[in-house]
Amino acid sequence: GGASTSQSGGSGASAGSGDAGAKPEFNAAMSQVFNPSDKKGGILKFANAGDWDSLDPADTYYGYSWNFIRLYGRSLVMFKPVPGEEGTSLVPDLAESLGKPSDDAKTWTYKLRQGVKFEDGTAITSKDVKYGVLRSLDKEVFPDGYTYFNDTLDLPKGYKGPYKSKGVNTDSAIETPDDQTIVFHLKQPYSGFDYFAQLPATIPVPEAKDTGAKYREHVISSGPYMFDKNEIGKGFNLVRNPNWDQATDPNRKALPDGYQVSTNVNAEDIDNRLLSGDLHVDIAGTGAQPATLGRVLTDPNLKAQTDNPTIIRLWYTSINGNVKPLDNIDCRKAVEYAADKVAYQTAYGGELSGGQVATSLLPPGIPGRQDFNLYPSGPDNHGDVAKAKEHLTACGQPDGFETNVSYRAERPKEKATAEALQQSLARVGIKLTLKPFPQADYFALYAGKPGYAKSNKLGLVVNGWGADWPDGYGFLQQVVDSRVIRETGGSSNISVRDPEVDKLLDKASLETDVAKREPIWAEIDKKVMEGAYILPGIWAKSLLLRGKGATNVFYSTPHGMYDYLNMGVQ
Amino acid sequence: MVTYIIRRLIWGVVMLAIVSMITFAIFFLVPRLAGATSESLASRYVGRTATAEQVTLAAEKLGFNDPLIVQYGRFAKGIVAGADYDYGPGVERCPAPCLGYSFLTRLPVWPDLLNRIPVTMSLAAGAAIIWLLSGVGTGVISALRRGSFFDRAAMSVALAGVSLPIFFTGIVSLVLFSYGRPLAITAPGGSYTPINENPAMWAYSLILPWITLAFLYAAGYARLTRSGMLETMNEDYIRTARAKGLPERVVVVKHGLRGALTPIVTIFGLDVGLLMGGAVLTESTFSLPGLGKYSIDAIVNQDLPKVMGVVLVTAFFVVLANLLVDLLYAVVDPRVRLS
Amino acid sequence: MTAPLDVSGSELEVAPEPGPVGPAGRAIEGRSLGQIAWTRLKRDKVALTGAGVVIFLILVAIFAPLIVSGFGHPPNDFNQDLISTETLAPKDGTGISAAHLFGVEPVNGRDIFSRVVYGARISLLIAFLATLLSVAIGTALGVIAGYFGGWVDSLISKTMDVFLAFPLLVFAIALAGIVPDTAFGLSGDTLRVSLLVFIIGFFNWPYIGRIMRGQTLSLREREFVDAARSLGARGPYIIFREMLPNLVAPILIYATLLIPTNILFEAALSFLGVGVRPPTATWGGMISEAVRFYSIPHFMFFPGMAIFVTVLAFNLFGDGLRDALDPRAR
Amino acid sequence: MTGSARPAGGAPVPSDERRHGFLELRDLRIHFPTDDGLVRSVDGLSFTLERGRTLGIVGESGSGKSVTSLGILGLHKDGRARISGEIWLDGEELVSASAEHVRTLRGKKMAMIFQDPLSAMHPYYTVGAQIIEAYRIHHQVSKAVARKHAVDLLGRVGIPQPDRRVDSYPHEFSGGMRQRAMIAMALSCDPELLIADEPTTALDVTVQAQILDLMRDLQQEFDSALIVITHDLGVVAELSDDILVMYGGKCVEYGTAEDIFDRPEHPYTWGLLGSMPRLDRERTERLLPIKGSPPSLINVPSGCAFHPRCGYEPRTGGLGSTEVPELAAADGGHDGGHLVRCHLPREERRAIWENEIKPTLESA
Amino acid sequence: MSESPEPLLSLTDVRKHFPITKGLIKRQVGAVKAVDGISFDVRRGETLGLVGESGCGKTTTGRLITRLIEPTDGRIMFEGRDITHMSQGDLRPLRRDMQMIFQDPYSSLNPRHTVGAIVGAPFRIQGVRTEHGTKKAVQEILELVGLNPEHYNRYPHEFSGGQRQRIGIARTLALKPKLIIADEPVSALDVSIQAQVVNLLEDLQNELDLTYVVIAHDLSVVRHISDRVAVMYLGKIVEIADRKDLYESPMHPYTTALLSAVPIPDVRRRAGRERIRLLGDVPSPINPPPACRFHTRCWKAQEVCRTVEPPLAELATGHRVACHFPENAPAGAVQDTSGTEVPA
Ligand SMILES: Nc1ncnc2c1ncn2[C@@H]1O[C@H](COP(=O)(O)OP(=O)(O)OP(=O)(O)O)[C@@H](O)[C@H]1O
Ligand SMILES: Nc1ncnc2c1ncn2[C@@H]1O[C@H](COP(=O)(O)OP(=O)(O)OP(=O)(O)O)[C@@H](O)[C@H]1O
Ligand SMILES: [Mg+2]
Ligand SMILES: [Mg+2]
Repeated sequence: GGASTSQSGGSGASAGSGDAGAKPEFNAAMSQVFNPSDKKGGILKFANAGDWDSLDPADTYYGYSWNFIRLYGRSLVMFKPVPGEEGTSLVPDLAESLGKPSDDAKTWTYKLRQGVKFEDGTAITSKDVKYGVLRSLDKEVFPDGYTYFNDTLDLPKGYKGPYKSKGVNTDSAIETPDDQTIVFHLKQPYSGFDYFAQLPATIPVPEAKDTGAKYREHVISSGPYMFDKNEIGKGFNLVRNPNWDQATDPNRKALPDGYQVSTNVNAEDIDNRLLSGDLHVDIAGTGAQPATLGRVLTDPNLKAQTDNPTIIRLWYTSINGNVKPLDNIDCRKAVEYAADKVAYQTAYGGELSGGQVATSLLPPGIPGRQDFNLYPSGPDNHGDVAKAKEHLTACGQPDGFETNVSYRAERPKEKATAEALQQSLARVGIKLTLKPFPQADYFALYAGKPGYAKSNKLGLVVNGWGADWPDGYGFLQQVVDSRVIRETGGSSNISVRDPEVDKLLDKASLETDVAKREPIWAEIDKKVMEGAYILPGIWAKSLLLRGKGATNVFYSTPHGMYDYLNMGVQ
Repeated sequence: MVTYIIRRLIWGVVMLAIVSMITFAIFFLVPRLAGATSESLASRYVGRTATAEQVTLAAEKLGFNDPLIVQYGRFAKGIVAGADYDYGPGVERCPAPCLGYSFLTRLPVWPDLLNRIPVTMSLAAGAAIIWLLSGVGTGVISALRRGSFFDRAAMSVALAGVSLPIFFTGIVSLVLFSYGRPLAITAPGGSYTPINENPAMWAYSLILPWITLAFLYAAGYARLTRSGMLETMNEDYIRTARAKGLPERVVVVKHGLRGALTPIVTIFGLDVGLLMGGAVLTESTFSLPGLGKYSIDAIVNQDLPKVMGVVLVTAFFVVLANLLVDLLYAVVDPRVRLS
Repeated sequence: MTAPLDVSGSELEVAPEPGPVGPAGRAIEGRSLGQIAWTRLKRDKVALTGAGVVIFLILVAIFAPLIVSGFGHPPNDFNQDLISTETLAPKDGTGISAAHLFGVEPVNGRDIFSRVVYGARISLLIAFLATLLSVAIGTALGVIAGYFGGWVDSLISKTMDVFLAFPLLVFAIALAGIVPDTAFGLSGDTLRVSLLVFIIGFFNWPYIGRIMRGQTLSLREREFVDAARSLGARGPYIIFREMLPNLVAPILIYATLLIPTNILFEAALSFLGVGVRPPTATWGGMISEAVRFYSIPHFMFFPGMAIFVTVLAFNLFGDGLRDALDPRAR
Repeated sequence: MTGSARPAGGAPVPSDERRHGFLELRDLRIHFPTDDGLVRSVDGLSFTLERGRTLGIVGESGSGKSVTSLGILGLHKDGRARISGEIWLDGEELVSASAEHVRTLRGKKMAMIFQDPLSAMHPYYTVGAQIIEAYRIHHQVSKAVARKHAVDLLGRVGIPQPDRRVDSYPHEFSGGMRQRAMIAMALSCDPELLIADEPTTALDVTVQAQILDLMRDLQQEFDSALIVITHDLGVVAELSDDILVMYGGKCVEYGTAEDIFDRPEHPYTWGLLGSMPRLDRERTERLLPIKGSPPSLINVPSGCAFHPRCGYEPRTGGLGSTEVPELAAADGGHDGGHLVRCHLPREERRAIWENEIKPTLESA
Repeated sequence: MSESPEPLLSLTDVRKHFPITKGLIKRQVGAVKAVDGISFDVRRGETLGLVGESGCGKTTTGRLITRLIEPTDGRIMFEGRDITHMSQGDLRPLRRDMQMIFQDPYSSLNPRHTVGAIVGAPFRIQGVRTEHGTKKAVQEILELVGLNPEHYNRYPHEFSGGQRQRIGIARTLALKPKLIIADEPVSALDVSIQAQVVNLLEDLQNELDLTYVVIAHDLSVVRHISDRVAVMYLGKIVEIADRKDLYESPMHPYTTALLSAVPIPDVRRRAGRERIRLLGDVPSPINPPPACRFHTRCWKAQEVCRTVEPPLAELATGHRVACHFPENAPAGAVQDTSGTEVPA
């Protein structure tokens, strides 16, 4: 249950109980706002060890980007910027209220707020929102992003987005009866459409200013901040958008005068600068580097500067039934039992920075989830060697067998995981050979390509998955639906080929009743675990470093990191 | 002279063409030999949830269905004649030399490279000045005081210098002088500031990479200069200079160093040329957004146009450095005739 | 244009000194240049130390399994009981003890000593083989270019130019990254080692090729080649019997100095993650992992020192060898 | 032109204050410690040379000729060489003088012409620049003045169009012109002592003749003391007043040119004369070579360094291989200026020359 | 010296032009006319001396005769066989009869081979089997040239210059050649050693019935060793005659100048000698002066010398000269090529 009721980000009421929130302690920003403040001014300094996929709302698919984009773009709705469970609820942003569904939930209507303007002062209309959604459909120009709208909107046949299908009437999908109203028509009923409406694709884009693939270089702001200088690969600055009006925006405080974002910064250094107060936020939000752990966890003062949330993400290993002898369920079960979960956990960063040992697919935080453990791995979680041997015998491989384990070469944690599996499975005679593949091709060419995986005997595939938003369908569909597996490669689901699971998924998506729908997620979870198609590793946690000098810091559950919307400078 | 330069330039262009062909072939053929189809290749460059239809589209758009020759031809044509680029709302002309568009971001590669070159150039130039001065200086003094304590000490350090992997020295220096130090003598990388923005910050952000890189090279140059000086100081013309009654300082600097410097200048030119293509290890150790880091990123992402671009730029600098060195040689050494 | 290690031909010959032999002078044994060089080398304590370390390292590499089994910690075995599951660091900071001489790695507690010892195998094996490959290709092509001249020379020289214009490391990374896991009938470490040997050796040959070409050109001008030709000797005789013996010294020097370069190259590739596949231990790979744990310095220190000492020893020995074979450089 | 060359014995010089010659070497020893042992390149050399006279030094390769000349110029000072003895130049002792002082004398008071002018000139500077440099070190003059001086000098040594050639690089000159330029450089400060180390060895005969003429003329013009080092007796005969024959780092015979050519007394000198085919004599059927090869300067043969090659060694009664002979006055020298280092009795030497050697040289 | 009917070696108008190339396609822009039309015979058993200044083409001539380089033009006959363009394969057997001694005793011996290997190389290369094995044969030859046969296993660097030259000579003798081309065999040696080698060459000639072509620039050595002497200037022979004729009554001004330039080791005569001093150096063989190549340095040169090339004419028995105004010529022997002869 959500603990903090006093801190409702939306209303702007805060600052009162400042004392409790300002005291730095471990997990101080988990369920309440840490260091609340309404002080305006200052520059917030963000750093990113990597680089953005894209700043364009149509093209970006990184979690931190969806978190950050709200500073310069307003989608129709958004997650409520408050700590705790309440943060997973949706609130209107550009729209006046949440979506109004038709009875059959196939038509969704939103009314825009009055007086919202782009950075150049022109008023934002429903056409701009429609245009933003339509252009995001062009997967040639914006290959990276999600396809929720492509898949669900009732588009004219062969529609390829506003660039290629110029002048095509798209009213069958989106109607804009007036400048303030926008109506979405779906092919099938979908009760969770508000989740779609919070996607960056509903951020308005003025057609006249659209430069397609180059729009990312200067996104026209609809939020409180706009781009000043943007050097791709190095970083950018945001300054106040003079045409943003606080009156139109109940969610944002817009405290700092600007943002300074550096990209491609040395990850080790980000940690050091966060701790020293030279930097406010590690934008990637994935937590402390291993080198920092020792330092932070052994020093109570530094530990007080950290938060340790569980994230809706599962690190797991696919057990590929296409590869002999893993086609035999007992061999798969032997793997489930033999794996040393503690080693798995350590490989990912240990108890705090890695995660908690997972016993099934669904991470805590997904509605409907149930806790169960089909393959207890011994008293210390180091694996149950005896049970594993039993199953090996049942499988007809009493002395074990040989197979390969693949992982992404660029990811040290996955490498450590593969090594850990190699060690722990060796105890029961299962000999693993490590097969690293380049990250870029991991799913497209190797592990995600069934033919390749089979002929190269990739018995185990180190893998991971996080939901786009906290919801069973969003979490499970891509990883357990056997129909997403493509012979040409590229699928995330590598091992789960169970018709019953597919049936359950279909059943759930037709079920409009939430109360009936949610138990199905747990049922699927059980089915997959019974089939031993997946070896769950850990439910991810991260050890977030709270930058010194930042105000209004709290952990945002839907984003899995600190909320970037309302931070300020002390 | 002019014909010489023209001839060299023609050869340089031929060389770039060969380099680009080989690069293209490696990146094109190896995955295909490993069994990739144009679709599976395209699926690298679309999101993970892309549908089969989108993958086919991407393969078509990226031209993966064409044969090798056609794809290379398109690339080469872009360099020579520029290319048209569909950025969505319209078509834009990417003027020659158009190094193509990133498979991943669909943005032209050339501006990216232009962005990165100053970084690499700053790194290379600064380090080069440091190592040239310190390396040659040390080498000269060592040669003159052969066998002295200074000589032994300097040569031991130099030997250590050439024996240490640069990524190791780089990390150690970062840990010692930067990470979390209150008096960090440098920004630890990633915080590169262009010189025209803030020269002080520029130098501050580069000082550690400079020194680390320069240390490696200075060590080599000190050894090289020392042996070169020992050799030239044995030349007959040094004896002549002494016989004229020149003070030792003049003999050493004007006659000895001048003679020993020629091969050093040659190597220097080539080293800087190669560095201009990106000091891969240094840039990745210090997270400098230069060409070297760019090339690594491009390779990791299998972004062929980016790889081609950075390889060509590197080869271009090497070819250019070669030419300059040869011209310089003719200037430095009057005996050399360019033909 | 000079390659990093330039050894020009004439330097390697004994300068025409007044012969030490008078008709009635002391009788001197028939000493070959090699023997003379050996006498010189024997006096060079520093080079001998280098040679000693080199031999020691080679022995360590060969007998790695024996050495490691003595301590009972195979290089890939986890010792997670020594690791804190919170900080991932060894519980007592380093894990250094009588059982773990160099301590243990964070995360999985593998014995650093064993891994460093095993790393020597990969490092030396790849460096040696790659050097062999470079020297073989470089010598063959360099000698052919220098001896035959004309268009053969042009072709080979231009090829070397092209090779030298390639950003080596970039190529190495690219190739090592995209070559599939099983190829050419090889797989696993054998394939990776062969691949690395090929990449390092193949991209390095132009340096030695240039030197060999220069040496051959200058040897070709020497009158003893004319003498052989005037006796009716054919190409192969001249190349193999007359020229090659004179190229042995530069080849030897260059090879010894190329080995440390290749060790560094291999370390760099492993550091960048395109070396031999884990969990096989390599020094570069260990450093690359240690970077993430820079706050646990012993993890980086031992493999770093291993590279340093190895490369230094080879350099010392190489320098000494050059001095011994090339009296003028002293 | 004062007095003739004064002989000076290898014996310790009397301590009384006597006038030194313009150039006087006393018991000069230059040794090099090397890995293989101590090289006694010059081992007790003494001679005197006055202004206006020419001394020719002949000897085999490695007999210490060049080391001697470099020693006089003080060019061994900062090297590994061990130098002892005395070098007096115009009343100053140079061995004990500071290196800096000797440097100021170099180029101005004493200058040197080297054997191989191509390698002895810096390849990167023009001939003019190298002469100008030499001049301006010792004279505080402007560049223009020095340049004019250089052009004059080049003209003087017979280089055509000196005002243009002054800007040429050494490699643009032919061998003869290079040697002329080298001479011009040496003469740039009117040195009083000029040492020419094999000035013509690298040149063709016709060019050699030109250079020899030039040197003779210049010496007369400048009235300097000249040392010509060569292994060619013909060249020595063309230029020298006195001749010093070196063998194994020591002077084995010293005398006027006439002494050496007409009345040589040392078996080595005889050997030299006998092994040389001569155009001015009838062709002999056979040359009379010296057997064996030059001695190692590390293991100098005991006793007389020449004894292993000497055909008359048996006649010394074993003395040759055990005792180093003294440099003593020869039989027929003018005012005792002819010195020989040989164990053979004077009369016997004379007899051998007259009866055995001379006839064979002039036979046929 | 009796003239045998057929000369051992005969060169007719032999030329060697080394091309000078330029540009991308190696366009020939000129040529070094190193040897530019020379003709002479070498008779069995005689020694022909070849003198001339540096760069005049002596070495090139030697290398042409031994076919180390391919002639551009002309004809070379050896023992009556035309070897001008013979393939290296066909030449191989002939090479036994024709050997070369090289100038530089340091570079002509492979430093990595033992004396035994060097002197034994001819046997190996030519595939000759000797009665008592190669080693025995080599040791015999070593003895012949005055070296200690026990030095068989030593390396060249252990020998002095003179000894090295003996090794080089031993190598040429291994296959008992008929003709030996000696390119400056003694010029790298000390005077005292020169005599040893010269004597050795003479002794060997007597013992083994050898024919020599001796190339040298030292006129006195050439006089000592040769029966006939050819004087070269800029790729051409300007005078060829018996030794005595050439040295006592040289006809070409260049020969005269050469002879008078030799320094004489005679103190008394140095004042009284009349000398002829040539000015300047030998011109470049790339652009040799037209017509008579010596006219630029000749004190007797007339207009005709610049326009008409004088033929190498036999002005006295066995004495051929290429000059319009020869000295010491028997009266009437001068061919009047110009009609404006001015007495010397
Ligand atoms: N710096 C040195 N170190 C060691 N030995 C030396 C050095 N300089 C000269 N020598 C030796 O001293 C001896 C005399 O050399 P020097 O050059 O004087 O001979 P030279 O008479 O001039 O001979 P040449 O006629 O060949 O010029 C030689 O044996 C030489 O090797
Ligand atoms: N391979 C070659 N390529 C081009 N030019 C050459 C070549 N060999 C010789 N020459 C030129 O031919 C001319 C004659 O050379 P050659 O070596 O025959 O002269 P030489 O009379 O032997 O001179 P020296 O007395 O210096 O040995 C010289 O100008 C030389 O530079
Ligand atoms: Mg000398
Ligand atoms: Mg020659």
